Amino acid sequence: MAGDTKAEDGRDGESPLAVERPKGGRLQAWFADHGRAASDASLFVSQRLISSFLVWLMVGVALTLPGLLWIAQSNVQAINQQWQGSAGLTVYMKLAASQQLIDDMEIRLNRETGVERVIRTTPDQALQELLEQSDESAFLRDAMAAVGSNPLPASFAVVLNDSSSYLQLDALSRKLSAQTGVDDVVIEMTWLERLRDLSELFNRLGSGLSIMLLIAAVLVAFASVRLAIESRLGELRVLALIGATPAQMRRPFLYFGSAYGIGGGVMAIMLIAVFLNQIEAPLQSLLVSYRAGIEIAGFTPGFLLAILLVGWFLGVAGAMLALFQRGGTDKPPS
Amino acid sequence: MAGDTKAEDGRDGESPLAVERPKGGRLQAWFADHGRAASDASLFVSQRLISSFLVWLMVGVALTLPGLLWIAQSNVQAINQQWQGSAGLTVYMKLAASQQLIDDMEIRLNRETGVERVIRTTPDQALQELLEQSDESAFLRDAMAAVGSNPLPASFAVVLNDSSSYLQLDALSRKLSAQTGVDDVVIEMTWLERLRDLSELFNRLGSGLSIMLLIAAVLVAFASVRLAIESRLGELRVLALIGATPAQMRRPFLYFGSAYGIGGGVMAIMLIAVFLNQIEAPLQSLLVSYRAGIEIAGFTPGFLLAILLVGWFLGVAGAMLALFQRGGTDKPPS
Amino acid sequence: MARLQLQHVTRRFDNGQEGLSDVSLSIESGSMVFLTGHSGAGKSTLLKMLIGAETPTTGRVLVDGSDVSQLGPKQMPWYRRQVGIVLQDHNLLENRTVYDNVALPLRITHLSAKDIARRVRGALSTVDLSDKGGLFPKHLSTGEQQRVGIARAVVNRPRIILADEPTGNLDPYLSRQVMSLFHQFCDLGSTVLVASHDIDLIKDQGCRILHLSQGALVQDTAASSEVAT
Amino acid sequence: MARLQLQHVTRRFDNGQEGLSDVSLSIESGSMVFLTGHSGAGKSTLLKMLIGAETPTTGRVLVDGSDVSQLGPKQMPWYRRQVGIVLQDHNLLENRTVYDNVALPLRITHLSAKDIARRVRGALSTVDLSDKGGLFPKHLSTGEQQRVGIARAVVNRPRIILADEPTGNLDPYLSRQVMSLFHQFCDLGSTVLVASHDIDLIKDQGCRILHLSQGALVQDTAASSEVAT
Ligand SMILES: Nc1ncnc2c1ncn2[C@@H]1O[C@H](COP(=O)(O)OP(=O)(O)OP(=O)(O)O)[C@@H](O)[C@H]1O
Ligand SMILES: Nc1ncnc2c1ncn2[C@@H]1O[C@H](COP(=O)(O)OP(=O)(O)OP(=O)(O)O)[C@@H](O)[C@H]1O
Ligand SMILES: [Mg+2]
Ligand SMILES: [Mg+2]
Repeated sequence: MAGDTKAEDGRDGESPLAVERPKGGRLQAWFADHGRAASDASLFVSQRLISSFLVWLMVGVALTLPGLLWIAQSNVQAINQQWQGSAGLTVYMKLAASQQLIDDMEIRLNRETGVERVIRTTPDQALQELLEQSDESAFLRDAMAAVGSNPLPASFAVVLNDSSSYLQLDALSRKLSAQTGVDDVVIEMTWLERLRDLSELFNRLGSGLSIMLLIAAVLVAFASVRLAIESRLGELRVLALIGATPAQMRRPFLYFGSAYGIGGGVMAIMLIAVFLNQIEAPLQSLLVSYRAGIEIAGFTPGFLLAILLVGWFLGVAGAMLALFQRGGTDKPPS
Repeated sequence: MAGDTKAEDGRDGESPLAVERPKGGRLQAWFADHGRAASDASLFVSQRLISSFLVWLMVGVALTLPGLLWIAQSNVQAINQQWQGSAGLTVYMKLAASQQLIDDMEIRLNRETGVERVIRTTPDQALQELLEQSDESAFLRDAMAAVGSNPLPASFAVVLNDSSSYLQLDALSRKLSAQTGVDDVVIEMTWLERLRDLSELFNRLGSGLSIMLLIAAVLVAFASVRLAIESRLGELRVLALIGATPAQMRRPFLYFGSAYGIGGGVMAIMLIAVFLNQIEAPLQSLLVSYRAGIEIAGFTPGFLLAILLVGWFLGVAGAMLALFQRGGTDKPPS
Repeated sequence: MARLQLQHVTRRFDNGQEGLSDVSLSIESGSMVFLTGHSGAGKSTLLKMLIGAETPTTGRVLVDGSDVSQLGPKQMPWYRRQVGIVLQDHNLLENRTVYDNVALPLRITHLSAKDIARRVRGALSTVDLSDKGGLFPKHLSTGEQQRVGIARAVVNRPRIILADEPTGNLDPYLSRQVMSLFHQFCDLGSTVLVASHDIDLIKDQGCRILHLSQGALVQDTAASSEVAT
Repeated sequence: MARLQLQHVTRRFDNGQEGLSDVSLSIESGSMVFLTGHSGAGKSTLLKMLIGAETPTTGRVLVDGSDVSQLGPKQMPWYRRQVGIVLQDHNLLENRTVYDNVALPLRITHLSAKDIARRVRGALSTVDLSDKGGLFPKHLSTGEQQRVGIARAVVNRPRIILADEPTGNLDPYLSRQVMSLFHQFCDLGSTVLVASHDIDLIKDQGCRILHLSQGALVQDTAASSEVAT
């Protein structure tokens, strides 16, 4: 046959039993192998653009949900803090308290740890507010004038800073109550109570959702990567037979996993960005009505990097799992 | 060889070319075929319990999220209504208004459509409340006594029932303002405003999430069913060659899809139940603090049936898609 | 009872290669004919035409006068149930036992379980595999897999038998047994077309031999005469 | 240069079937030996033992004195690179071209692209497939696929060639060419073991013939003598 002579050509004098040594060093061979696996993977992915896109979309959607949850929770925390920031007490002075005592109290309050801001309300200001609240202010004003003295006490609104806990608030309240000249200390509780409920809701919702979404993300990523590389798993048997090392057999799958995982991460980032953009306006308006103007927190470069890393990890883990499910790399083919 | 005589046996006198006719009617054959496909599917599923469980879990998680979203949205609607129910107006009568006019107004308000409850506050009660708000009530009381007349007007808190909209509230407010003896009508706006923001947030969140979750559910269901039946798709070529009809080839896949889809639906129902159970307590407490005690709505038999049906549909659709992706049932094998 | 005809059949593949070029032939109903030719001559392509798994680029493939490539999705399954086919790769379902593989063509025709069992056992014993019915294909040797494929092709007592290298993995003794099985079916009226490269085996059968070369029919040796080598 | 030995090798499968029973044999380095026997005799099982794809239930499989089943995951790949194997099912990678399939064993040894191209072209022309390098396996006839497998087995100039029915789908002319290819490698020092049922072809080669029957070695015919039928 035509090849008989050519076969001799091809052998160019070497013994057919000469053991092949990699040209160049080990490192060079290693790089060459990686290069081949990477280009093989990109070829494989680009030849199946539609199904690769579906894999990216699936992994992306799977990552989007935990990502959004994370952003939601970090924002709730931020809101928590803002709300705690606006928590505080009102210190009502005795009517009999002297101006000196009131001034001392203001200084004292300002020195108290954890206090953000102290707003003093003089009896006149208090009366003014009362009159504004009532619809018959003229009458009331007349009444006050007749009495000849302002029946309202001086008071201080004390705003605590972000880090102060409810316990601190309570302790401060009790300490202040004991001061001379202080009639009453009222803790502004409503927001705190709501906040506690809301936090608990978010926590329960969060842990339930987190677990489910994480399971979903892992399963979806694994399943879709597995599906995408399924057709390649049959090669393992042949590769093992011709003497490929386990590392050589794993390599293309690591690249497939990376390609699908990182692609999914990019997709997730795009989805999250679009989503946040959509809800930013109504969220802002809601938060403003809660007196807590706030930026959406958490969509930081670190977060994006984390999404990419998680995607990459899931993709590679999915590929490895598929690989080892298929009987490992060094199992003898049958 | 041993079989030569047996082959003759097996033929028991018939011509080998006799065309085979189903014993029994067409319907019986059809049932037999379905029975075979169903038992084949249950065998296939039960032989791979772990991977079947994974498929159920994936489809289940995929269905859980849109299911929860649906429940959340139907509950937000319920809360909307409750909040609208607690919305209302306060009608302040003129100080000069006669007792007769005030009584008439109370009767009139009670007759107004959409009004749930009318709470009358006499000037004395109003003064009492004002005094309670102030810490120096004794002084204030003395002042009032000195003036000799109560500067506060009678007022009515009007609570509208659940179904009344903001527009109705507004119309009512304008109508009442025009009445004789009415000084001012104040709409309690705060909740309404918050509600509007919250609704909008939920809507945007909802439509974004809905789209993503639906895409995710469909993709996940398809991908996992496809993955599960992948190994069986190779049979199509052989089955086509030996003369199986397209319907016969499709049938096992319909059963696989059903088994995985309905199983996923059951899993979703379990997950949703656990989840709702987890968040019920904190949610109750939150809603109570919003003055709107409420049961979690939406977890009805109809909802459960819908989840099962959607799961079943997705499973079957996934199987069919996989089938037709593989070149359809009547494409000639190559 | 089934006359096979090719009229000027050409099959050109996507890459321009011609699998068959202008092949015309006619095989009488109830006859047994061999198809030979070197590797890549087009034997498998020709057999696939007859089962509707390949369609001619030009020309017509007729079975009992009707065009196979014109059969609709409703008729094709019914036609294929009349044909027993042995492919070159064994084509067994991996997750069914040997027994179930052989039973497949009977199951889709709604025979009673008793009839199926009797026929499958008969077919398996015909190819010397009575004791392997419960095994899965991957536990068989290649020759055994090939014989399962042969059993599946004949279990339905087909009007037409198309066999592509049915003895490629069989020893001379088993090869002769398979040939005699085909002869039996031929005697009962089936039309049998066997593609094979085993010239010695073919010559012994004394049947008509069609020679393909590079897609063309180059020689047609009548029954019971010697083939020129 | 590579001596193959089996010492009391038995292979019992999970279902109790014995693929090989107490087989002892020794094949000299640089010799060419045929393995024959009826379908299911254990030929493939024996070849798989030598490549480490089957492990003996009892007994030892030695290559140049070292036990194949004792090779660790590090050593096995290096051993397998010295062996060219042709399996009964073709084992080509479906989504690589013929050229890339044949190049596989060279790629994993980090040869330069130029050397690879030269060798692959040489191997393909040896099996008469120079013009099919760019095609995918599914576009080849079965015999052509088998020849690609042969080209892949020899492209690496292996010290040991194990071939399982390499000519099952080849016509007599090509079969003889493949045999002469193996002879060339044998002459250059490779140890060649070919399983085949084609008695006529085997007899012509004048090599030692091992006869298996139901897993046992029943006959060992020395080189250049006639086999008893
Ligand atoms: N899908 C395809 N695309 C391109 N070429 C093809 C295709 N299928 C077959 N061929 C080519 O058509 C020719 C005939 O193939 P066929 O399988 O009919 O040969 P054969 O006679 O059966 O050979 P063998 O004895 O090796 O089985 C071969 O050269 C093959 O390469
Ligand atoms: N994994 C397995 N489990 C059970 N039995 C097996 C298994 N593998 C092979 N066998 C049996 O072992 C016997 C020997 O098989 P082997 O493949 O070695 O035969 P062979 O000589 O190559 O036959 P052929 O010529 O048909 O290829 C056969 O009877 C086969 O059924
Ligand atoms: Mg062929
Ligand atoms: Mg074998």
